[in-house]
Amino acid sequence: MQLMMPNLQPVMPEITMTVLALLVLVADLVIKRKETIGLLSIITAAIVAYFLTTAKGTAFNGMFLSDGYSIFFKLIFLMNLILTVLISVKYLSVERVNFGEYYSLILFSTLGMMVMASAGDLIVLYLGLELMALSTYILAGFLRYDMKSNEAALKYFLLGAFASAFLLYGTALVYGMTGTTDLKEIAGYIALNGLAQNPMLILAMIFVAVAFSFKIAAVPFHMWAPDAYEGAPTSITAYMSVGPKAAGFAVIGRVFLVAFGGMKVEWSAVLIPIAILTMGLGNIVAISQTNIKRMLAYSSIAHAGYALLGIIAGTPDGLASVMVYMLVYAFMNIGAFAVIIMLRSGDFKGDSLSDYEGLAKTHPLAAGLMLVFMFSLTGIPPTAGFMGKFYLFMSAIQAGYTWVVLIAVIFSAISAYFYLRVVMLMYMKEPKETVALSSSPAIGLALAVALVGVLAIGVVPSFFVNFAKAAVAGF
Amino acid sequence: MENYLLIPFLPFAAFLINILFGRAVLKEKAHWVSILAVAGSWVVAVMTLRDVLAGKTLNENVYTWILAGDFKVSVGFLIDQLTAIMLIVVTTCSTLIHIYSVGYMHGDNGYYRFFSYLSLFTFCMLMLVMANNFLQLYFGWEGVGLCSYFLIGYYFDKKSASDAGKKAFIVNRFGDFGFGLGIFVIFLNFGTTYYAPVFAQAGSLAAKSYNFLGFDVHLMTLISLLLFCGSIGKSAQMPLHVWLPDAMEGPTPVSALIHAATMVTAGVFLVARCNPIFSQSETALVVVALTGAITSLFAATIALVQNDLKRIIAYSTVSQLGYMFLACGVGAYTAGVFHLYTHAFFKALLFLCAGSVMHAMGGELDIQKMGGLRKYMPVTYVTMLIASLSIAGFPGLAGFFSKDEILWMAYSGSSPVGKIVWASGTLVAFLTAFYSFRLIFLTFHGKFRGTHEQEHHLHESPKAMTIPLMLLCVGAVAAGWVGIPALIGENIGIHNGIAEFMKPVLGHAEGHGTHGEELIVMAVSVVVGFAGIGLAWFMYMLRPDIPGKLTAQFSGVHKVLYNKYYVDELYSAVIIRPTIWTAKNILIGVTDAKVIEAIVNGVPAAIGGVSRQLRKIQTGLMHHYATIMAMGIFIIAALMLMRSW
Amino acid sequence: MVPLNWYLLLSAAVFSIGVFGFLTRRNIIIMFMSIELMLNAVNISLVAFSHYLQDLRGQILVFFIITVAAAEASIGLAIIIALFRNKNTVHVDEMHEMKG
Amino acid sequence: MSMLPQMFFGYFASAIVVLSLLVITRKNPVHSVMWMLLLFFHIASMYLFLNAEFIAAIQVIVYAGAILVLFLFVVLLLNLKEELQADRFIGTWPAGLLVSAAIFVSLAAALQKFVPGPKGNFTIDLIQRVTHTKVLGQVLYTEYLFPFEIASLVLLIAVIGAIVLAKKRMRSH
Amino acid sequence: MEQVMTNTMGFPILSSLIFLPVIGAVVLLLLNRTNENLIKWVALLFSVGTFLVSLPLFSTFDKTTHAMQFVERHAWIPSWNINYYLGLDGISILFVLLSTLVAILCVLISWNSVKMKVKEFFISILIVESAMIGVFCSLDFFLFYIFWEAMLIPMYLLIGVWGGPNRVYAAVKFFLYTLVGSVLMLVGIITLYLYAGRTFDILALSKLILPYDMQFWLFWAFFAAFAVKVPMFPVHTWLPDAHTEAPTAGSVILAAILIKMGAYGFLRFSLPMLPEASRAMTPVMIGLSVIAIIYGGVICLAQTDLKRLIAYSSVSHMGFVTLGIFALNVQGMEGGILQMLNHGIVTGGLFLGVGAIYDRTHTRQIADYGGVASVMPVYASIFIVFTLASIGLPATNGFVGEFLILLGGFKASQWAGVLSATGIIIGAGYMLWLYQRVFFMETNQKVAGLSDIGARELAALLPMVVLIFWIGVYPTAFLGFMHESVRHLLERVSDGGVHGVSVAHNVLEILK
Repeated sequence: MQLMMPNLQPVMPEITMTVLALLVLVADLVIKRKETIGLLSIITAAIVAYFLTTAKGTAFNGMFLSDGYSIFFKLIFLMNLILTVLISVKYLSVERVNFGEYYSLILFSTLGMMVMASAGDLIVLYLGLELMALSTYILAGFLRYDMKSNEAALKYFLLGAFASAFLLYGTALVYGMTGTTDLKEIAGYIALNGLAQNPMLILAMIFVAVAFSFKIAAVPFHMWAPDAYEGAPTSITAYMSVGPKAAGFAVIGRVFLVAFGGMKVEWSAVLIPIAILTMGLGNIVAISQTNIKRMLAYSSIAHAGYALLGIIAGTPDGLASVMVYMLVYAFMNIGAFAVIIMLRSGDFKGDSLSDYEGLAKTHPLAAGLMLVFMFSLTGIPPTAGFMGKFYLFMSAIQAGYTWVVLIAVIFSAISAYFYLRVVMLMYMKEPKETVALSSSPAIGLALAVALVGVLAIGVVPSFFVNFAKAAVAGF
Repeated sequence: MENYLLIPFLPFAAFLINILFGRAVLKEKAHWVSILAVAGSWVVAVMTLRDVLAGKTLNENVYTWILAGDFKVSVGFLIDQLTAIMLIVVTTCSTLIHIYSVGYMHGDNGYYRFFSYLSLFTFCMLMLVMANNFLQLYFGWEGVGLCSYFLIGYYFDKKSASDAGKKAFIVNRFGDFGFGLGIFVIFLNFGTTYYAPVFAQAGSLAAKSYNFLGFDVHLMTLISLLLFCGSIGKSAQMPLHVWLPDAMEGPTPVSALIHAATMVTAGVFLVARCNPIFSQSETALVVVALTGAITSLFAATIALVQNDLKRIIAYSTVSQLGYMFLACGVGAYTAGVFHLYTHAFFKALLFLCAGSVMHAMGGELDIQKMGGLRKYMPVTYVTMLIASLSIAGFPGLAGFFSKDEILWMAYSGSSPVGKIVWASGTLVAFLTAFYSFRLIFLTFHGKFRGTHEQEHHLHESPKAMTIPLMLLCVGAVAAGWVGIPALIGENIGIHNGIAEFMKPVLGHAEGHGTHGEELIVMAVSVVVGFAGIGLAWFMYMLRPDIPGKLTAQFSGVHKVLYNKYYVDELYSAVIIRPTIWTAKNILIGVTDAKVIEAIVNGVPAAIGGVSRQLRKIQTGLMHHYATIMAMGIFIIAALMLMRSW
Repeated sequence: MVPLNWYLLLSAAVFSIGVFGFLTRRNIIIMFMSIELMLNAVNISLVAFSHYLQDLRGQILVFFIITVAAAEASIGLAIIIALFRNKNTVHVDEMHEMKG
Repeated sequence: MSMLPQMFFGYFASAIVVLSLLVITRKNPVHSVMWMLLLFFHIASMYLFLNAEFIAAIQVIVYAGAILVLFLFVVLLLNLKEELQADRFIGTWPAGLLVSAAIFVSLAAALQKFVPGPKGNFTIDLIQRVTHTKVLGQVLYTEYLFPFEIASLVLLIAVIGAIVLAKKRMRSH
Repeated sequence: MEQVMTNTMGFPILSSLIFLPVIGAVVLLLLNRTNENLIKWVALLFSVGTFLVSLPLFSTFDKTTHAMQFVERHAWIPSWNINYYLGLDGISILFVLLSTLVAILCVLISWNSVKMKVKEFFISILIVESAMIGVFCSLDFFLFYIFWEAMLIPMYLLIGVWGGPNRVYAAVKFFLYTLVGSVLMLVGIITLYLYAGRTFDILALSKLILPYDMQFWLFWAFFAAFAVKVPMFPVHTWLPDAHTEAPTAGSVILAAILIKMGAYGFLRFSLPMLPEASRAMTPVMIGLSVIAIIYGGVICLAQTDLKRLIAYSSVSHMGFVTLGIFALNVQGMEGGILQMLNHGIVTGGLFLGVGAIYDRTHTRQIADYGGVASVMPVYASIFIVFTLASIGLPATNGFVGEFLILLGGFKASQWAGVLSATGIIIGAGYMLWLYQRVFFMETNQKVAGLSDIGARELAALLPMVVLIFWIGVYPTAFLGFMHESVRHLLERVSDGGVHGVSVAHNVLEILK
């Protein structure tokens, strides 16, 4: 047997990421100013993004697929990474946990997501998922002296491990029935042997679906999300609400449309109720929240429900719409969290809804930005949130799921109620106490990027839509 | 005739000047603008009448007002015999009353406002009579109603005045409701709203029936009755007469001009104008005649017992308007218009005299508190006496001729209800004479019954007021001479000028009686007139104790009459209060609050409730989370397995 | 030969016992051990598949699962220690700082 | 064929089930760890039956040797005395029992429809000829190089994580 | 492309109209918030500028064609075949002009009454203006929806931030009510888009022949959005709250423009795109309109709050509008469109007027007024003009509109015509009663000594007065714009064979 150098071009971004992440880890030992580490992480992301442009292709016998689909998602992850780092820099020192490992963990976590997005094999998928998840568990518990953070990490970790076990069990069963773990081969074998209706395979599919539903926080596998989001450091909440969710959708798209492509009838029967429950519960429970992070957690659950519509549609357009939506969601959600983070200062928690009363009077700019993000989350034009939802709904309707969309729009209208409440508190109430903003140029930059993203996609979505469509074309 | 546009637009210009500059610039000189304008109109109107007498008529569109599909209507003018008469009536009365007002309104702080309203009114009234289509008629119709509203509520800080104005407007709207529907039906059947083509087609459509709200009805009857609804409102006929007595809250010149001489007669004008339509429907005519007869009788009975000077005259107006409708209803449009024309003079005169009395009495209106004014204000007394004689049908005066014409036409005409309405008309003639002279006797004769202070203040009115009185008095005496009936005229070689004149427009109603009968009818009316005067003299001059005794003896009847048959109360109980009650208790209280808002607020509240319940699932305890996850897995698995087994 | 299904049934049984332990134990450490049980159940079926299908992928996956399990254990136990330091308990029903 | 394999399977399977139950029902966590140790040995033995010697080895080395020892350390860090006083199960344990039983039933039911996949090239003969470790190694380092590298990162993360979370360190600044 | 006439103005006039206010808003955003005078003047400058730019529309519009004019078309989102496609026809042009005018008046009337967050206020006003113009100009359904929804944001703020005591409730209610309707329409829009082969082009969609079932469902989906905006009975209850609590400028915008958008939606979308369903649904629509007319009117009789009364009167008046539109004949439709304009002017004027006096007394209770005519004669005389126009006195614009509507309504259904005509009586009742209670009778202590309106307020009110008489006396100047477009629309609605409108049949259809 002869050792051959595999074609590494497609994996270059991941390799770069690994190397640079390790460098950041080492740099932490020598650099005292942790802001510099943050800067290094951003540079890392930028370099990786550069390598992404030339990374098309397949490697490791189809185990690693660097197609347009994965590249699009990787861009979302990198954007998520950059924005998260930008909003973290100041926040970490406010929370007094300014450690360099934070950045390398985020980098590794992002690497895990990138692997997930590119996985062409269930084994790779599993490892990517665990790399992402384990890093995120640690990040969620990063505030070691904070009870809530501990609890968040514990709940996230244990339930995550529980869900992973199901994923593995499902994977094992799929392997046992098809003799392979390669997604394309699975699809081929199922089609060839007419296994689509096989109860055991359906059970396996359900187990896999459950694990992914857990990652995207879909009902009833969402239970961890509110607690983890509330307890985790705010920057990580922002990160978690976008990154792992997007990664979850990346693998759902890949696994369900490729590996289980022949079982669409079966898995849509599973996913449609899940999607409806997710939208319903997320939006409805969010109404009675008093903690903004928790509210956004439920909102994030709800948004997963919307995005599932694109998967359910199961068409290239549907997939593209999920991708666009995840990008949009990254901008608007991290934007919102950036504002939340600014309110955290000294001993002031700033995560209660009532802390937002009168913000428009004391900090009109921050309030204005929050307003834009809230309306975007609601899905009011001309913000990106609307375009994203529009694309999702359109693809779902085209695939014939008008009734599901009808439910979705109703819930979307209900969601206006709690997003508007934030706006209402900021603009229509008098400030109770003066809130000092812990702003920094980095957060400013993050907000600017988020704002531009929200407005640009809202006004000229064409570029992103075309990009997503082209990306899906090579799927 | 070429300058006909000046007739309405001179007053309109005056209105604009007054309303824009009156308050700041003109102030107490505001009347000059209005008087000059309306006098100018009068001059042009007289010239126009001359042209019409010479046989010229005019029907001209000025510009297209509304155009929508096949619906087209212009601002256009029709000047024919009927218009010409009306122009004279309106401009004459208006001019005189403008002049009168200079004295009457002197010193009022809304002086400019008063004159601008008067000018606006004159404009609208002239637009009404000069219209050549129904919609412009409607424009003038509502316009005069508006001015009436403003002028009745002229003393707007008085609640009663503003109430009265509002009431007048709204009650009129009830009539206009039918009027508007009438216009719709006309348009939908004739395809136009211009008089000329409508009247031209009326004959050919006479037999047509029309499905209205699911009922097949005779088209001409329907149109006539709907239009007549408007007349009922505007001319204060039963059952929409309630606004007119209240309208006396306005300054007296207004009562004279609007609520006696001109606006209220617009209803009669409408019926006369639409005579080609009305003539096609016997039913409609009977309704018109009976409405007129009943109203005149009804109002006259009320007038018997009222003590308010102006209200008595107001009921008298209602009664006389009933007379005019009675005439139209028996097909004698000319007689109706003739009475309209004579009535304008003597009724305006009566009101202006009343105004003069009020002026002297310091605003007092209760005739029980007057008496013996004859010696203080001789001009007023004489003119008012003549006016009363005229209305009572004293032979030779204006009222005599027109009333006689009506009664004769009713008696001799072909109307199925002719005899009945004649009888009622004759009775009304008696009552009219009675209450008119009750008024005269109580006001001007006997001893003064007011306060000492008032007595001290009594004086004749200024020239600006008395001169119009005298001029109108000429009219009250002589206006009827243009319509001397053939019976008398033949002997002295005078034609019934007005009948001849109006014939092209209103046709000619033929009486079917002998000269003998005509003579009897005339004699009866004269006799009852004198009887009424005599009775009044007996009761209020000779035996002033009788009215009190009668009141005591027939207290029930008196009460009903005094309270105007409780019509206002009836409306309040049947229409106004139930409507507002419904609005408050059903629409706001139930439909809006308990149904729609209950859903609108209830659904979010329910969602909020569900939200608060659902959040309890999130117990914070991890094993619950895990159990729910596992349960979810099992449920999905079970369902899917059952599905695919 | 032992039928493949027997192994699968065993695996299912162990997996379910793991689930049961995870759902019912108060002690977080035992819960964690239940997860290890579940993973082992998966491993049993994977190795069985691998054997019966004459394919090594299953065993490769087992190899990775064990690796990840080790990593998971270190992180999980670290979290438990951090929590124990703050709260001085390892009972899951005492962790309800956040709810609703 | 003899019944021997079935009998061996019967023993190990029942032992595994019983040991599993013991693991999750012991009040004393130390006992649980100990039962688990025994359980892992049984599982490793079962792997041997399935021609997976290497896997059996790492099952013992990694699981029993490393992971369980880690568990033991942690268990010993905690307060055992209190633990022995406390309730073993949460109040709603019947629900858990029901759900897990239900899952087992569904799994068992679905198992009837199980259809094994295609047979591959790694026959028992081949493995026995080349030896299991070598075969596995060859596949792992060629075909599965990529996941292998990622697995290394996972372990790295574990190290960092343990340090970040468990090491006593002052707050920054 | 015989349906469109490209813009020959030499510059993109419609885009300028849409974006001038946005530029104004951006300029305001950059200004220092402490310099309130400058902010006001800049806002005024931009609103007047927009108005001036809009005037050429009025003079150069070609009334002899139903074609879309001043058309601009650029690809916007090519992947979804969405275009930035603007144009005006006889139905929409008047509303653009009204929007630009109303914006100026809103700036003027808010000059002193807005005391806090001045900058944000004027930014909101300008953005609303831009969205309003956009709604009326859009020839792309998607673009329309963007403007339609975008308007909610500034309106929500206008009501909620600068409104009355119960403003938050009103703002949220307004937002949610309209949003629920809109999202249902969105589903309809997408369905239509996909059916039509992925096009949002309004003109193309208006030529489409859809199966009846689809028309039926789409009709109700669109209804959800438009009826709420109008608002038709029984989805009207947001309006009283929103109107009552909104600041003057907000009420004016709501009354003058925003609720017209619903009726406009029926005209632009429901009728031409779903002709058969529209025809079949006329009994329902006319029925709801008649209920709205009477219901809204009668409820006014029991109101004690000035703004609430006018708000309910809007329900009644908009009932006339929908009656006219769904009469489906020339008179009704032209009357309806004109009445939309009229209602905008009159009710806008009424709210401007109420705002002027509210600034002085800070009470909306009718009982707190009385005798205002004695203290503020100029104001009283302007207000009476609005009152009279509201009750449809001839020579005011209200008459022309209502008369045509009633004529059209009567033509379509005699019962509808007769019942709606009672609205005229009720209207006179509540408006005159209102006027009496506020302006007549003895002077209330609370209004004694108020100063009459000043030049700035007069400047805000006079344009409305002028328009009232202009339209009342020479409506041809306005009706002339719409003849061709209405004719074309009615042809579209009525072609496709003769379908008898049977009430019973359609009621059954709905029950099914």
